[in-house]
Amino acid sequence: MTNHYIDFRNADVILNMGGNVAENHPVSFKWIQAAMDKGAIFIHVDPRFTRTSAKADIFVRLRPGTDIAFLGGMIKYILDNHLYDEFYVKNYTNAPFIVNPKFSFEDGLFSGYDPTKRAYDKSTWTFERDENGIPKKDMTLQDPRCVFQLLKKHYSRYTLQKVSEITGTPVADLERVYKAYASTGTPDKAGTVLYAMGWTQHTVGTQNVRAMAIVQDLLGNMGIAGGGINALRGESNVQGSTDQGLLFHIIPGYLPVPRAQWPTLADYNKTTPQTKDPRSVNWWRNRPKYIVSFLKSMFGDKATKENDFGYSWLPKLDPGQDASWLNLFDEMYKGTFSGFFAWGMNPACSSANAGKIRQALAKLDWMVNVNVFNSETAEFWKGPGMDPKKVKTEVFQLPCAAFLEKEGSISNSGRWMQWRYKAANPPGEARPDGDIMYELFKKVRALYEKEKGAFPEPILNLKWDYETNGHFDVHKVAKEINGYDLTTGKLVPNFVALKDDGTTSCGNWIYSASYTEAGNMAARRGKSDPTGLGLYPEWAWCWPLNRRIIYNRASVDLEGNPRNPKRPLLKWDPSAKKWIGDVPDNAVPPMGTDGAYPFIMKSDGVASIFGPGLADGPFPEHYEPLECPIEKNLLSNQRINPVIKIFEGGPDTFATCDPKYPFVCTTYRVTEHWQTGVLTRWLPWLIEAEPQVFCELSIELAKLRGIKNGDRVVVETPRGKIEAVAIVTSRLKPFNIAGQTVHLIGLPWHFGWLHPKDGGESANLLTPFIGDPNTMIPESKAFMANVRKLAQAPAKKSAKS
Amino acid sequence: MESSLEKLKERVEQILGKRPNYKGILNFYLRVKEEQEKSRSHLHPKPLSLRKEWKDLLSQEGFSLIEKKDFPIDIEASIKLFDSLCGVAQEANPHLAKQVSMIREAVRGKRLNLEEIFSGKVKEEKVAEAVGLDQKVFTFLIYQSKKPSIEEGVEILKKELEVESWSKGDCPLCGSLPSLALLRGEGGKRYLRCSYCGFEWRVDRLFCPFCGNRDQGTLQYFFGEGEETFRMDTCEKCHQYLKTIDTRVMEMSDPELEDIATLHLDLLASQKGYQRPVPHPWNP
Amino acid sequence: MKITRRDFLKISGVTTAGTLLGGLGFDLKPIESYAQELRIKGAKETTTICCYCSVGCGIIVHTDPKGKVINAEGDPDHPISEGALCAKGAASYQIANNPNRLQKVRYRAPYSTQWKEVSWEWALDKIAANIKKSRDASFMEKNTQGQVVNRTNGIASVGSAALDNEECWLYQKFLRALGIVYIEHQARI
Amino acid sequence: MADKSFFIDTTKCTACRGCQITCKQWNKNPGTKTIQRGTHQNPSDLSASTFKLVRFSEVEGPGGAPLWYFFPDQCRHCISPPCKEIADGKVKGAIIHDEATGAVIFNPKVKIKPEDFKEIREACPYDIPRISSAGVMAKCTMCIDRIKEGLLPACVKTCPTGAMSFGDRKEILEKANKRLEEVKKKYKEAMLANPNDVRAIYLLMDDPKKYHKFAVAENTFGMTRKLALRRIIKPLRELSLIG
Repeated sequence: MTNHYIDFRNADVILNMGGNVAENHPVSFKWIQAAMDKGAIFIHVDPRFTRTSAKADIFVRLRPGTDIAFLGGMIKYILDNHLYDEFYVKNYTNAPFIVNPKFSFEDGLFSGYDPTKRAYDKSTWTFERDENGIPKKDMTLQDPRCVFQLLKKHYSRYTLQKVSEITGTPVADLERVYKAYASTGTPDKAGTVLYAMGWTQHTVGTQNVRAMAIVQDLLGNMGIAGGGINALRGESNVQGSTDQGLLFHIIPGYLPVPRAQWPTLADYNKTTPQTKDPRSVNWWRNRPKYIVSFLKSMFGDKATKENDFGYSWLPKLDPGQDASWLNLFDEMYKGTFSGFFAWGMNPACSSANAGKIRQALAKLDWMVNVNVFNSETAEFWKGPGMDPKKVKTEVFQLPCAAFLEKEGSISNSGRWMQWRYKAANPPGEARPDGDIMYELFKKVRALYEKEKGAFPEPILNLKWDYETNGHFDVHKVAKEINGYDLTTGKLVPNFVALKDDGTTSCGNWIYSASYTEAGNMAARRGKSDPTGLGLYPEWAWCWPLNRRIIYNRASVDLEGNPRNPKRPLLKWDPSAKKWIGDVPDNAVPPMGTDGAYPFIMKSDGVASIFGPGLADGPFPEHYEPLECPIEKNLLSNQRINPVIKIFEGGPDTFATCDPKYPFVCTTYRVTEHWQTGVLTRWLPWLIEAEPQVFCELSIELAKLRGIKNGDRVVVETPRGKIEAVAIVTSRLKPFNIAGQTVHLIGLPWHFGWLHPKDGGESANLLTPFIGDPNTMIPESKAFMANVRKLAQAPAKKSAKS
Repeated sequence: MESSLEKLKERVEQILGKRPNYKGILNFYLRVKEEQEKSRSHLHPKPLSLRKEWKDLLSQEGFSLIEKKDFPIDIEASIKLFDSLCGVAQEANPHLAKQVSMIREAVRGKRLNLEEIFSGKVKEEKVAEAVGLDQKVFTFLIYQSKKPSIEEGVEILKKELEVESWSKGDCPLCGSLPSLALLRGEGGKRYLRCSYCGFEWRVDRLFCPFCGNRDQGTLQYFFGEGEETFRMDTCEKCHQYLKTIDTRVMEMSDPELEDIATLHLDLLASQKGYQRPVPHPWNP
Repeated sequence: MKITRRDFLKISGVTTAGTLLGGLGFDLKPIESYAQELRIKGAKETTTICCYCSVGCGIIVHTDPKGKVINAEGDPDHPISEGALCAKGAASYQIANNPNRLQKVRYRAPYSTQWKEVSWEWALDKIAANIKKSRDASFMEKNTQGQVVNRTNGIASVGSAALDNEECWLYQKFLRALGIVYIEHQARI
Repeated sequence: MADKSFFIDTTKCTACRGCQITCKQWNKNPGTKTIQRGTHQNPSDLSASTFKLVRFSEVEGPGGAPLWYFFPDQCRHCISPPCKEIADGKVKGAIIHDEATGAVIFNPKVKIKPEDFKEIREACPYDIPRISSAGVMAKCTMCIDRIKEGLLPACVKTCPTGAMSFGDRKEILEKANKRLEEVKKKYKEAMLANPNDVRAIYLLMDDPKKYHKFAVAENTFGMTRKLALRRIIKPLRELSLIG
């Protein structure tokens, strides 16, 4: 989130799209309600009518996987009707920038496409620059090669009629939403968007979010109270676990992971983003300070200038290597790994094409699974279709403490880092995860000390001194993450103090300032709210630098006055030469008084309407899901995203326009359960309320298939089939897609064979093993399936057990 | 007003059904309430003029709006009520009876001038000492006689008060310490109830209002089995306690009544070595 | 708890004189005897943050002196949740009090049809040995192009958004020190 | 003890089902084994072990748009309970009307014949009475054991959104009417369900039938033909009893 949960109340229009906020983030709904009580409009755009829709002022349905068409139409509507915030667009975005004349877009493809590699050469996706290397601009936005005009041209094809044909949303509904949302294009109005996995779990997931970012840039909704792009993330600390670099491509603080083409620290530092524009802060220029301080936190005294601070001890990926989730399990399926940790995860139910994952687990020599309750992953070897006597995998199941049985911090979607105290003792022999990994590493190190082994340096030189009285001490790690001034031994006040000469350490620069000499900031419980906007600067702590709304200097004019005097987030005090309000997104003076552009994490300093960084194009373009109900993309001849990686053979099969799988299927969550259900299916109160897998389908489809409400049905895709109970509902309706009726079915993915015994199987046995080209997040929200009535009711015995 | 007295009677009955041990003191409580109720109907306190500086003092400096002595007291009504309460006390127990006869004697002998006491010219503690009265009993009777006036004052003052940001442990209205905490509302917000004027204000759930301690490790509570509505919040830093009533669990009655009816918890707290910073009004 | 002499006098004063006759002369003996019969339970409140979705609602957990959870409720002082909890948050009490919680380390040997309970010491020793074996066997110093990569190709990890920040950081440190590059978790799916 | 009532504001109900679960806990009713039956409503209906049930109702709104209503169903504790009138004619003491609170209580010590039960259930305009396999009738008790101790009913205590409240009838009626006024600004059809006849007063945003078949009593409140007949002859019966 660029903003935070309480900030919803500052919005005039709230759009929940690609999400189901009332059911999946129930308590945050109170802030939507607070906005509505003050007259805000709440819009829900979704394939299904949910508990969120029941509370919305406007509910509009669209076919899964057509969000870019929907939003592209909104961009066109805003441009055609001149509803954009002109000052904002000219000054705070790259709309005036002149694009490389060789850049082009034709029939669904951007310039530089190589069909054999299924990839783009992005060398033409650049800006024209002057002799000083600064992008050329046309502040009138008239130049046909400027971003603004290219944007206009790109979305000129997204007419209401065309969008309606693709999305299945009636034209009148489109216009209602466009009109309501575009009303926030004036400085005194704020529009916010709340999205979740309904946007990311697509082969165009990143571009779904990008399309909305363009809308927000056009309407001047970024960096303001009540605005922003707000991902409602799925788990309590998925923000934090991402921040801490538990992904193949980033190390803590979003630094790129080292690769083989950067053998030395100097080579790595050459990747530091550059700008020649003196008015661009380009905060990423500090990358060398952060990587060196990170290396010091990894290897302590052993990291010296002479040994490149231990840079060579970090593992390196091959150039271009993608070690993300789908590739990881594909490699596991091929037998690449002998060992595997599933730490607090249940991939046997949570991964796309879970059947493939279950087979892959059987190819390991050993697996360690740490969890609070038993799971389908821990017991995959005795799952359906498995013969334990033929499964070689050695499995260790380690019981861990639950959240209230240990101390530490988590970060919510609003980037608030909140401290949790230990309330209770873990049951039996269960231990906190931190203690487990701390002890385990000590044992590994002891083995390498004793027996040597392959490249022991990183293991032997690792700084691993986070204990007090022989026990793991979470405070010591929290301090390590904040960072130290190694010359004084004191905690650094924040990341501005970090250096690239080895005199500072910092485990994660964006968390620097969270645990300082002044104490543990995440544990704060102060309730003051000086701005009156609900920022609560003394409650817990928020990265970066306790800044509650990111890019907040975009909320002021060139002189530093709030553009919306009703909700002033920041104001420049010219006499004191300082900002008043939120922690400013960099303390430079306002742009009009020799200051800098507001988007400090972008090397050009402005918001990217033209976004050259992504794999699949600088402007979002509609492509059909990999599995889709129509033969042809109604906008171009590129039916699917041209750069997605397709896994072929074995368990990876797909079906498009296959009469065997005629219905669009989507997966989701319900209030009473969470994720694969490991933390909810074992709770009697929750399982009584939502006991079994269901399949929601429309009255029309039910009629077509002869299915009655409550019937047991089979849902199948080329990858698998599961049984479910039909919920025939008016909340789902068929779509009219260019004259063709397209039906939708939906399934929750909270279940698994282990418990309860008659609960049903994971919906992920059905989902396709295909990912977004930028993030590789699987397309679990739009795929093709069949639903039919189960021929025979299951034997009474199994129903009762 | 009658109906509220009825409700109190009903609640007392409920309590006695479970804890008959409280019969004596609760009957006394009801009689006191009855007299106060009667007095309230012909109360004419002098108008309270609120000075602007007071409000500034509150919002800027964190001082309470007024002090105890600033409450306008209807002296005539208080004297009358005092007399009625003496009548009630006389019948309550031998100790009170003896004290009442001593008080009456002193009044007759002009050694005790009630008007001076209620107008704040002399302190009741001093008078009690001079006359040789049980100070606890005498201050109790004086306070209960002033109570309708004080409550009337609170009604007027609380309209002037915006205490959203008041998070301190002492009363924003009169500066006294709390005698009780109440958990209330959908989220279990904690309110402190002033020991003197009965005003209630919202504070954080987890801190000791007496010493400001916020360390969760040293803040605990205890309760009696089957009485989860009442808990005794104890602080290991200052060894004091605050009785807390969870009003989300029960139909609201008079917190003062609940405080009396849980005197056993005060006894237990005292045995555990904790102190009540302001003495229990009905067991001083 | 340190009790000064003065405190002690006060306390004993209350427990002797006070138990017999209250300050207003009421006989408190019956109340005293009620107090002695009452079963007293001690408890403590601890603030934490809900483990489910990413809103970050505050929870107050009530525990008895043995560290057992007796109640969990919304934290009214939390600025986001203001004391509210959804069905899952409200049910989190059942995470702590649940007979199905994993309480023992379990081991499943290759081709075995069942679990065996083992000790932490045994399990961690064996896992450490497995890690070393897999790492040594699959460690790659240079890739096929001859570039230095110093990585362990034979081990992968997924997890976890359910860990605390400090654990996440420690875990990535642990994995990267071992040379593991296949590091993923819920954020990807 | 004063006459008591519930106020159940369905505009605030999010179907979290906290009341449904807490009711079971307090009344020591077993968590029943449920299955998915084509609705999110679970268990399917009130029963001798489910006194409180959140009903989910999907209906068509204006222009075919779906609406989804939530109705936490329970005994209304009628001012003049028809179930009792019938039961009194069958087994004296089977149903007790607590004078102090107004609670209508099924006596757990009294067994009822199936045919008698059928009549009693039919008399209830809200279809509340249920019977256990042992022939004992069961339903919401108003948590009489709790309220006699000054505690709130368990469902009221647990409700996180403030949809449920409980107290003296006069105050509850005031509260309900005040809230109705507010809600009417947004939902013109909003109404209180039989506020003068029951002690569990529901605020509904829309036509009661859209919530639940028995959300509100028909005009002939509680009047089956048999009951009407019984009412006519009742004075005589009572006279004869005295005589």
